[in-house]
Amino acid sequence: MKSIKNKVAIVGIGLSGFSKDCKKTELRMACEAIKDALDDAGLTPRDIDGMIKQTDDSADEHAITSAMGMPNLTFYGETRWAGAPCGMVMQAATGVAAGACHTAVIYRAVNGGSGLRSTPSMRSSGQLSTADLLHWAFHSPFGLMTEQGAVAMLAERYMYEYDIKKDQFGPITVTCRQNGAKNPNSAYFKKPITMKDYKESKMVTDPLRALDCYEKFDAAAAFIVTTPERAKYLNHPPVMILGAAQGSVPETENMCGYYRDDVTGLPEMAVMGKRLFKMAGVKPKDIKFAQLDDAYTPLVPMQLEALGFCKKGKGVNFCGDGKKIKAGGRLPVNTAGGSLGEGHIHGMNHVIEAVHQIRGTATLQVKNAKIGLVATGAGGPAGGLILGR
Amino acid sequence: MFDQYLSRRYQKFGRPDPSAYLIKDKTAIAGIGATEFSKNSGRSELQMACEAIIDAVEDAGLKMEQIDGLVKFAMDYTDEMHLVSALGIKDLAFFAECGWGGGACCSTISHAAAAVATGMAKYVVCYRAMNERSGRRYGRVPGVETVMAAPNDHYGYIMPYGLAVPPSWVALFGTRYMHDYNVTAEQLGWVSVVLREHACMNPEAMFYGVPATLEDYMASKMIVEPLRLYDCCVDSDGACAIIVTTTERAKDLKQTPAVIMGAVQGIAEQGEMMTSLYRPKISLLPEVWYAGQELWRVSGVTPKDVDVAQFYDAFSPLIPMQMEEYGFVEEGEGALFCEGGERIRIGGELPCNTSGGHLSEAYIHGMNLINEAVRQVRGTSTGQVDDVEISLVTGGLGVPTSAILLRR
Amino acid sequence: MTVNYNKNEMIPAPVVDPDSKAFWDAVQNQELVFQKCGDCGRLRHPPRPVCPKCRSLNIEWEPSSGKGTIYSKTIYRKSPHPGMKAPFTVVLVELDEGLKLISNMVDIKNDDIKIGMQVEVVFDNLTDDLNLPKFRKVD
Amino acid sequence: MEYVKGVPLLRPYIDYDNQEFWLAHREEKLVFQKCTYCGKIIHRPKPMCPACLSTDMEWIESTGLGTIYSWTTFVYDRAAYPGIRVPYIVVLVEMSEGVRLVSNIEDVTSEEMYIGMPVEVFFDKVSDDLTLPKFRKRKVKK
Repeated sequence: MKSIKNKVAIVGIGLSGFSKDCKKTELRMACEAIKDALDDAGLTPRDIDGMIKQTDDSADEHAITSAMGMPNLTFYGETRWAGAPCGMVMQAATGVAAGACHTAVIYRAVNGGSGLRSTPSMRSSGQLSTADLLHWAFHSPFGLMTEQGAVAMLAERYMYEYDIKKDQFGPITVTCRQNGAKNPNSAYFKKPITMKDYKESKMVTDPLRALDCYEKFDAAAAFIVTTPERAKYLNHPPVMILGAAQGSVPETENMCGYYRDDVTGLPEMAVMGKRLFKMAGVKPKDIKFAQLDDAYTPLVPMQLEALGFCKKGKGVNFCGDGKKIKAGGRLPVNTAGGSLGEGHIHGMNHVIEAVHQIRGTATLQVKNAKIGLVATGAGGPAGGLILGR
Repeated sequence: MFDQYLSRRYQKFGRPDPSAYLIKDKTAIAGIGATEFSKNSGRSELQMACEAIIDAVEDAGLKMEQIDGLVKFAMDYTDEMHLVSALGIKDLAFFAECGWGGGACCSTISHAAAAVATGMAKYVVCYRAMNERSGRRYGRVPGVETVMAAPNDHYGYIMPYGLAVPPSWVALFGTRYMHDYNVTAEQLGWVSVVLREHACMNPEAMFYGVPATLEDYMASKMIVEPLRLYDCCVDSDGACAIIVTTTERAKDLKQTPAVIMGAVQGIAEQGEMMTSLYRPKISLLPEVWYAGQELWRVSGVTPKDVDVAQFYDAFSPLIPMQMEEYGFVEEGEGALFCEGGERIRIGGELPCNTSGGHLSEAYIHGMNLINEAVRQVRGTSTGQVDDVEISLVTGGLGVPTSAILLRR
Repeated sequence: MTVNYNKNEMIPAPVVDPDSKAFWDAVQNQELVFQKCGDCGRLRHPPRPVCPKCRSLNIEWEPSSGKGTIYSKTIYRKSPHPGMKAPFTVVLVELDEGLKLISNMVDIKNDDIKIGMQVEVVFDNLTDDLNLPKFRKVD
Repeated sequence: MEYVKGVPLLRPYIDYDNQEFWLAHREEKLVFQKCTYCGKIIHRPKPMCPACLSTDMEWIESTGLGTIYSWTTFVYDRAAYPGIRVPYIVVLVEMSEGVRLVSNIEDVTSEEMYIGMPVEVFFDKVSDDLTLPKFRKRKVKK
């Protein structure tokens, strides 16, 4: 079986801080994050010949190659949706493994916090697409217009089916915030919360409280992937891609796959997970830590189920009071804080934390962190990575 | 900064070795599909995409259940998750997007080929569906709200001066190109006339049955100096789909595989969406030269070996400009090569755009050019060139570009 | 009504495309219809141009029973749109045909809406040219 | 050049990277970005110097002198910006600083245009809140 296992390594990472208004353009943030990642790896812009972006990002290949002096790229492309961070790494890795490029950069830069987030570009989705029409026309006339509402709808049914009680999602956000409180780069550094804070947090779209949902920030992140041969000459020991996968199935819609038999299952995450573990040749019990999509708390137990860390309907039990998912627990989750506890940059920081864990440079280092999993895009087209040494 | 390009030194150092290039000979196009091309399709772009994909799946002799990858144009208004639902694709293992309008056509093939070559997917569909004629036409001025958005901030430097439509962006290059190399309007006219001849052989073409002479060309309406109406592509509604798989699998399918020798992309410094006006020289297309160098490097052949070419032809000056950058002729000699039309006709030295191209068949962002290149390899084109061994397609110009080289 | 509209603001209307036109046209005539494959007879919603089972492009439209149960719900505590006053509930209804539909409830308090509740379709005439299919509790 | 009343003016998108360029026009100044570290003069404005990756940039005032590098005339109203009456000429000017700029030229007909024509900048107050640098033919002293 051909595969990209062990053929591509992550060799550089760059992550900005999380700000409510950084007073920089998205292009500048992207350039700075890419420069940080290049410096981290020990490379220059002239070494880059591949680039993968998130479709909705305003900073595009032209702007970045012009601003940073990259003479020519031979492999570049885009991925959309929340699964993008892992999907982008996978797309770049196929390019490297196929010999279409040698060293590729993956980035995102978003002015989410300052509200300066520009409209998506004309060439991507400036106008509603035919398919977007299909998606929104059947929801927005009834007031279902936000991601929060869309996920709340899934969560309500999930609670009904598996007899989950009010506030049982709380320990997830509390754990993420406690992890983030120890991470100096986090927006919530030294700002942990307790279950009491959670219970007092206001309801936004029942059953979701404000603390069940991520906050928006201005932030940027970048990673660099290359071949293991080139990685030998760079600054850090390479973090190998053992598995990379994407998944999408019929009736997947962004955060609202309502038109299938069971809406609580994240089936695209399940098919992605199956492929991911198969490629890496490992089982869920071999995974030492997981960085999961925690844009909304209910997505975490749903992912644990879909990825096979526990049985269907047992995800909330698994999270329990947070013991198992804390650093030092059976499966430490979102050790830098994730979207809820570090800051939201659409899962890019999840990949960066996984790289830190494998390198052994994390602020909350998991012992013997030889192999870890990243999942992005819960409740939509999914992406996943298994990284190791 | 631009010295590497201007001195035409291709930096091979640091590039992956051609032996590591898994796409060559190991991947192939196994199926092609399309809808009709029209001025008004009367249906949604999603339906058009579905129809073209169903057509391609049938052409290859596959079942829809076997499709496990989709590569779309970032610009395409149908997205992969709705196609998956509409077509009942069971488990999509690979999905990606390629940006930059027509520059994406061969990019989609490059990403699909990388995916099948590395085992990430088995059968990947690349598609484009556009109601470009009946819907939003690119030839028109974008709305104020588009100009005011950050990704289009380069518009801010051109739009207030009325430099507002794609033909005018190309016109600035065209003026300089004609000035630098003493190119005449008649020379460009021959490109348009020959492509129309080819369209008249192709019943699917929008200009089938509408021949045009050089006199017609010269008499056609001036759009933006120096571009005439006949220099511009035909706005159209339509969809195309292409299936990429491994050559091994393709051999067991219904059609003769069009084996991929190279599928490359190119994006050069100081580029801008169709207005790369700040480069040291604008009568050249550096990304095309880079793509060409990479294409010849990975495929191991030279321009001399190419039997038939489908050049991206949104506007006629782009064909001679590309011939120069891909190395078919010397710098500044492209237009001379096209003069009289003999060399670019079917039967000529380098038959070009044998289905009529964007100027005369339809404008489906380069995907109809790929379909034609595959037909040339299969030997089923209406403008069939004799004994085609190697067939070239190029992607959009003035934007990050792409190219593929196919063989029998 | 569980949704109170702000009469001075625009009410969010569905955007119609060639694939969904028949659905919304029927709604304006106070009918709830679903797409049915003209060949294999499979029902589907939301409307799409192709049958995902047999890939036929033939489409028929089948009137719905209009009866179903509440499958899930959420309450908006803060309005996402100036045309609608919070709090209001959005429901996911599972119709007897097996298809699901996003909608609102009428003549019921937000807190009284429960998963599993039996409902039937009614048409909420919002403006001269906008009807929306909504649901009412069946006793 | 004649603007058509009632058609919205197309305006630049002003952001943190380019605001100095656009705001200078209000004071009838044409400025370009210069890398403080390596001295490279850049147009369009960028967040980072492409030659040395420095983010320290200063703004220098242009001489306003240049030559025509390329040009095109809009003659067909359906393929032109409806806010300006055809025919109008768009020019690509090569400035004495070595950077290029898109603009309009006034008081010159299409027949008189040629590549290499010397030009100089002037400022056109198109509306109360939009001033654009435009160009005129320049006499060259022998």
